[in-house]
Amino acid sequence: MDFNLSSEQKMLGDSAKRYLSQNYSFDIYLDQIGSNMQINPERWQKMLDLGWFGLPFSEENGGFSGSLFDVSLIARALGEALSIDPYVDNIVLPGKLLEFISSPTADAWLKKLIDGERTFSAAIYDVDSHYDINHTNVILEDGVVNGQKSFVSNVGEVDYLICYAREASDEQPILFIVAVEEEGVEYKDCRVLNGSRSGVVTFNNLELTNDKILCVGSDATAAAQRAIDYVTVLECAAMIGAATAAYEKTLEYAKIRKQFGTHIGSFQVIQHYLVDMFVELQQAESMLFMATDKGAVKDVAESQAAISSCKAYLCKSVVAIAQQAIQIHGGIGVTEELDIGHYFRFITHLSLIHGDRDFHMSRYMKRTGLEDKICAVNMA
Amino acid sequence: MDFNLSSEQKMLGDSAKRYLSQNYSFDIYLDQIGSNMQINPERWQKMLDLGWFGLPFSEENGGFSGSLFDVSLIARALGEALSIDPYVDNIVLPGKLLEFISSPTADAWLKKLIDGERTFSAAIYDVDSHYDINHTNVILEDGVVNGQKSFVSNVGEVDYLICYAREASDEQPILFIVAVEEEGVEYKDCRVLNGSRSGVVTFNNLELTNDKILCVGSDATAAAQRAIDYVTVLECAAMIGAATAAYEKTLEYAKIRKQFGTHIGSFQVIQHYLVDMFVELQQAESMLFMATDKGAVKDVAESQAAISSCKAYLCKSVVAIAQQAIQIHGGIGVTEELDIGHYFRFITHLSLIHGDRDFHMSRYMKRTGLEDKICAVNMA
Amino acid sequence: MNLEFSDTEKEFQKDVQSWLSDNVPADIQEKTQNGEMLDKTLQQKWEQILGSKGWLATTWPKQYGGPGWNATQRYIFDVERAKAGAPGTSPFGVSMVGPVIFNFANQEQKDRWLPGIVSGDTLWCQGYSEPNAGSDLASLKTSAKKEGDEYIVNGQKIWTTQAHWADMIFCLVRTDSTVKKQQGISFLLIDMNTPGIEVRAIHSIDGHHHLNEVYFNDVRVPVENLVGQEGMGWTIAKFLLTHERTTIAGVADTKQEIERLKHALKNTRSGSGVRWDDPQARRRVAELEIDLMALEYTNFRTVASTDNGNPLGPESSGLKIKGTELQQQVSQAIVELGGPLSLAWDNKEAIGNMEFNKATRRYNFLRACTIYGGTNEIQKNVIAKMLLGL
Amino acid sequence: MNLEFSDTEKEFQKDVQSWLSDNVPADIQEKTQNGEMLDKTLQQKWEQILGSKGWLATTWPKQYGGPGWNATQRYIFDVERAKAGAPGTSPFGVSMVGPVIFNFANQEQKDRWLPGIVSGDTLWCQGYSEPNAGSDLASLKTSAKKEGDEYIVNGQKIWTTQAHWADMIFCLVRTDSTVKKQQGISFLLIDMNTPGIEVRAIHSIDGHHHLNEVYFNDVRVPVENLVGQEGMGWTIAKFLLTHERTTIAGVADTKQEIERLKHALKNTRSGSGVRWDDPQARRRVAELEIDLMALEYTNFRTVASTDNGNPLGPESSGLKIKGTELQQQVSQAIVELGGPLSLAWDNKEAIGNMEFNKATRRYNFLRACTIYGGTNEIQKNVIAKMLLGL
Repeated sequence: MDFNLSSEQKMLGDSAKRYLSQNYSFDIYLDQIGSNMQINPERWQKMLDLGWFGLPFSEENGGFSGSLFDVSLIARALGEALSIDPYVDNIVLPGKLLEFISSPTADAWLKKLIDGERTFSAAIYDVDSHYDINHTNVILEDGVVNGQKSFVSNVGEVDYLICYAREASDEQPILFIVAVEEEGVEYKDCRVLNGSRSGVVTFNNLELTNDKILCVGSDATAAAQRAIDYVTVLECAAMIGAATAAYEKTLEYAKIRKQFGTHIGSFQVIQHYLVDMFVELQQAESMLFMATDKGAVKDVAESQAAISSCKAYLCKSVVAIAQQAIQIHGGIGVTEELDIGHYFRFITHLSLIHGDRDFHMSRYMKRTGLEDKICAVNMA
Repeated sequence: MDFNLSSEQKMLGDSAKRYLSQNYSFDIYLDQIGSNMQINPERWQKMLDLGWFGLPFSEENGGFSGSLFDVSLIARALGEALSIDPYVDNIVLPGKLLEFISSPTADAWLKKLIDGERTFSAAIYDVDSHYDINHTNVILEDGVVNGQKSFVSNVGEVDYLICYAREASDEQPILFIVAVEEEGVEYKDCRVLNGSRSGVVTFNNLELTNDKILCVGSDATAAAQRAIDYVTVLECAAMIGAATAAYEKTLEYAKIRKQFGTHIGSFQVIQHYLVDMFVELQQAESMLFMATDKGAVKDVAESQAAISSCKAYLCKSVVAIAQQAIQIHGGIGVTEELDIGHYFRFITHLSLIHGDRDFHMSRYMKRTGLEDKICAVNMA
Repeated sequence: MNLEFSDTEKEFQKDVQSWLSDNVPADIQEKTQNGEMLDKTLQQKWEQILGSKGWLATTWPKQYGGPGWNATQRYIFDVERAKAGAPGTSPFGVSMVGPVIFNFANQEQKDRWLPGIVSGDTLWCQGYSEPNAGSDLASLKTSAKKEGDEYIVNGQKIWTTQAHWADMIFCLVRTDSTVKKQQGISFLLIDMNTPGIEVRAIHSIDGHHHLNEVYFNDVRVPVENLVGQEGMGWTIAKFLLTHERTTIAGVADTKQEIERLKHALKNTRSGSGVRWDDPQARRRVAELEIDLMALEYTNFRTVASTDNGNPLGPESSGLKIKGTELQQQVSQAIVELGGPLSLAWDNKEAIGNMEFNKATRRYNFLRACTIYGGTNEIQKNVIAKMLLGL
Repeated sequence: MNLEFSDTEKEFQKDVQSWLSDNVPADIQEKTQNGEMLDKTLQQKWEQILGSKGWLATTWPKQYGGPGWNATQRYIFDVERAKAGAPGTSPFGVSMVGPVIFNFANQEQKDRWLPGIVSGDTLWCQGYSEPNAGSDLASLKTSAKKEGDEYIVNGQKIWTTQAHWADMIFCLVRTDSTVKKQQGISFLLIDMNTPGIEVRAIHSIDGHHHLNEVYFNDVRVPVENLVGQEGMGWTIAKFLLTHERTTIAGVADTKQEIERLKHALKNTRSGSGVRWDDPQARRRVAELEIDLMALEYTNFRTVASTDNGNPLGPESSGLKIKGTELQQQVSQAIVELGGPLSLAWDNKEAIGNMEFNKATRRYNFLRACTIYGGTNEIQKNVIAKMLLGL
């Protein structure tokens, strides 16, 4: 085994960090969460120039065939910088949807995404899906779509939606693409926990021509599931990045903050808190390495078990690290003026999208035989 | 509300403590767990003289009509003294079974128990009952009993067994009584975790005359359930007693044990450990007060919810206190020569009889509507 | 042992229920039940309603305008208040400066300040913490120099809840820097409209404005605003810390939060069913309910011993620690069980379920509850020293 | 990044599997799989079998009789060993005194002591802790006074695992009490048959005899048994603490314990079904499996960096803490999920299921694993200081 980064990976990670230190900051973040603009044209262009748009996608599709681990380095750097630039939500997720659909039409759309010509968002969940993508009441009937999707990232700033729905006739799932500006598409949005914007999209007798239907049947479900699994690993990477920053800032603070005439880091209880955070962070990071590796294998049960175990673990341990970071900071930790509280929100946000701890525990159990029934008759 | 003990209750508690300090000790305990004799005639007689045999039972049955709280004071004192004299297992449990059966025959047997004339043990569980008393493969068919009961306390030292079984014909549960010496009754026993002895009793074509059948049908189940609920509260009291002693001994130890030139109690981490134990013990004790009160109400759902919530809480918190007591003691805590490790075993033992945390969580949920299904059709 | 409410108490409970059902304004009730924050107008409106009924300063003796309730009655009131969807009241006037005034102040001061508190007309805030005196309160530096019949106050307070609403602030100030640090502290009442006071907002991570920095720049305070003698500030501060407060555990509101969670689970569609169908969710509710029960009965013990005129027992020492931990756990459970619905931050219309939508702000807000009023770590230090003798 | 075993490693794995399936004696396997303790005869028999294969001193360089394995191979061997139902080996000779000898001792000492360790013929124990020097090891008092060509040793050691089995003990002794306490300590090898040594049993709360007190009463030890120079004892002790041990996390055995738990749940009747039917039980297994995975991959990182010749990364610092916590949690889960079956203590025949019956002794034994080798609290103090710079 080898956990070392290749020289290309080191370069990639370093360049991401350098880009972020030069182009992103806590002040930019504060502006961003206060505004309606999540896709900043200048930074969007720079990420394109850095090759990030193409990184997750195969060379045949015009990408750079980066591994899941490669892409996780970007997500991790974004998390460490507290950046909510929606690279994962508006590049990787729709792009992976298109790539996994794997049709000439989808490939053509993917090319536009990689080239930065058009922007996209994925509309996968209904308001009552919880985390079950299979559940949707967005229905295609007689060439017309009706229904409502929720949790659509930054819908107000993108050109196209890729939407998971089903056919009225035979309940078959479909994935279709539609311009946000199209008649029959309405949306409203609100700010969500991490400061980005999330939309509710209503289809009101949207006429859907056949060329907009990207995929039908179990292929549609598989493409959506694979895309979500892929970005779930990236969210885990972002959580690790954010938790690393929160931990390091807290350690630093414990060394300078004085109470009772001494640094609070000299109190044994604070020391043990920090050691617990540090040790837990190492464990969580190991799970991320595991998931970037095993999450990319062909076998669906194996990859989903790996991804779910990682997310389930992080939803407990990384959230606890973020909470403890606030506690050690005391009063200043619960204010909007310091970044620590924002890291906490950022991590909480990630812990709640595309499956929380319970969802992933349960999926892990399904994929590893822990739900299989025993036939008591077999017993001696 | 009033959490104060009445003067009678204070007397009862004080006299129990005095009796135990004069008649029980860690050395006696060590002898007891090494021997096959759990019912010590001398102490048995003293407990009889103190009125403990009659305390839990109504005056009509020759008892003293003590409340559940009154009896819990005895159990708590026994726990605090690390006494495994089987008062709860061989007096209260079989006695309550007989009292709840409430028939002239059962009352006559109960009188013998209260008077100390005969000794009893309850045979409620099969080896595969887990905690479900309803499950038994001990069968009465054509006047003959076959099958096996497990977890029968100190079977080798008692005169009679009160056994939960069922009829072959109509699956009706029954409670019957039988002399241990009777033909068709065989047993073997082994030492269990708390140092007492537990038996496996095999009925091999035991002929059962009608006068031995104490109760049939749902009355039998109700009597068994009520008796078990009753002693579950007493076990909780014993757990609190034991945890109080373990906590106090640990606090004492932290004040005298020196490492690195100072008392370990001067280390902040140890201080917080001890405060956590102390605060948790207060919470657990509150639950015990609640259960001794609400556990005695007529409404079965209410009393079972109260008892189950208490046991479920203690199985987590009191077990954690016992574990921490060992950790703070360090090496000496894991030896048989110090009492701390024995308190840990004593508490673990109690946490595993008559329902563990999962069993009682689940029963709490059943009794409080947390298992009730929602009719989704009702939703707007 | 008697763990039932008496008939008189049950009667009292009914009276409270009935009064609440008639007197909680609908707009206040709706916001409170949705877990939203009240603005100053609504908060003061509710406190004045209580004030005019004589139910605001519930811990106060009758002679000062309190209702003369015992701890059990206060507990009953608090539970019923939360059940009725009515908000809690601000502690600074009623629970903090009020008792200080009627225990330490002279008659003139009592006459001047107490009526405004009892009626809910005067809003107070607390000037304790400073940037470099958080957990280590005694290190505070804000100075009050006597010049004639005035103190000249200079310095800075921080974490001052509701300073932007308040008419008055009670402050710990240093009147003597030549003595041991605890000894040079005094307790001063300051009108927030005095020139030289500047209030700057601190936004909390729930996105709301609760906290402030308060700057004092040559603020002139009449000497008659000194409570007790110079140098008594630390004594008064300690008195307040140990002052009986049977609502410190937050049982009433936590109870209501768990009910809200159950309601939300039952009323939120998930696939073809509802969130309630998830057995892990219900198991989590059960665990919280049982943890709350332990806290509630521990609180009952404190309430009962207060009413029996006993000193607070050891069981009361952990109420703040366990109470705040449970508040956080319940709040975290709501957020986590809401899943994606808990991501909502500033939606006006419900996304799935408004209770889940609003839960996250409260979750964020409540990260502070293990910090303010002495962090839980400080609480443990104190218990270790005072109760355990370590 | 490459998280797969190489083909060579997979080949190695097969060789190990195949050898183990032929060479683990049935009596040893049965007891180990039931979670029972081995007596000295069986334990030594197994170590000698490994010794004759050359697989006992797995961390040692080839020149001293080790197999020349890298950390990955050792990890693979350990996992396969546990899977095959074979016990772990005693660390005192192989992992502790052996490396000390080949790093610090002279050639004569190496020739004299190493062969017996490699073969499994000589059993060692460790004389570190004393009654008043537990976590605070440097306070030890056992003295070694030089008289001619002998040291006269007096004092007492405690918590000496397997002293009642051992042929030899390696001791930290005080040879100079006039200098700073760490500086006066030396490292001495003592034959357990020397007159003046008395071993007294300490029984552990699993009911077994693992530990001892060892008394030294004018015990005469030849000076050639001193390793290194006088005063080097503390340096050697610290060397041992940081000595690479990729099995410290206990991954292999914990993995096996979880498998044992699953096996027991599936094979234990409960009512009309089996214990496996309980969803809470399976959820608990899932949580333990995932926690183990985090530990295992952290261990992999340590193993890989060792094999790449890198110094241990920060990830390795928590292995002992997390590893021992998980051992305790798994063991507690087995006991609790066994329910009444876990109450059994000294039954010869199975009550329901022997795996559950035997679990409780192990649960009791494992309370010690967060204590020995430096309590987890001490571990945290060290990490705080060394790694976090606090």
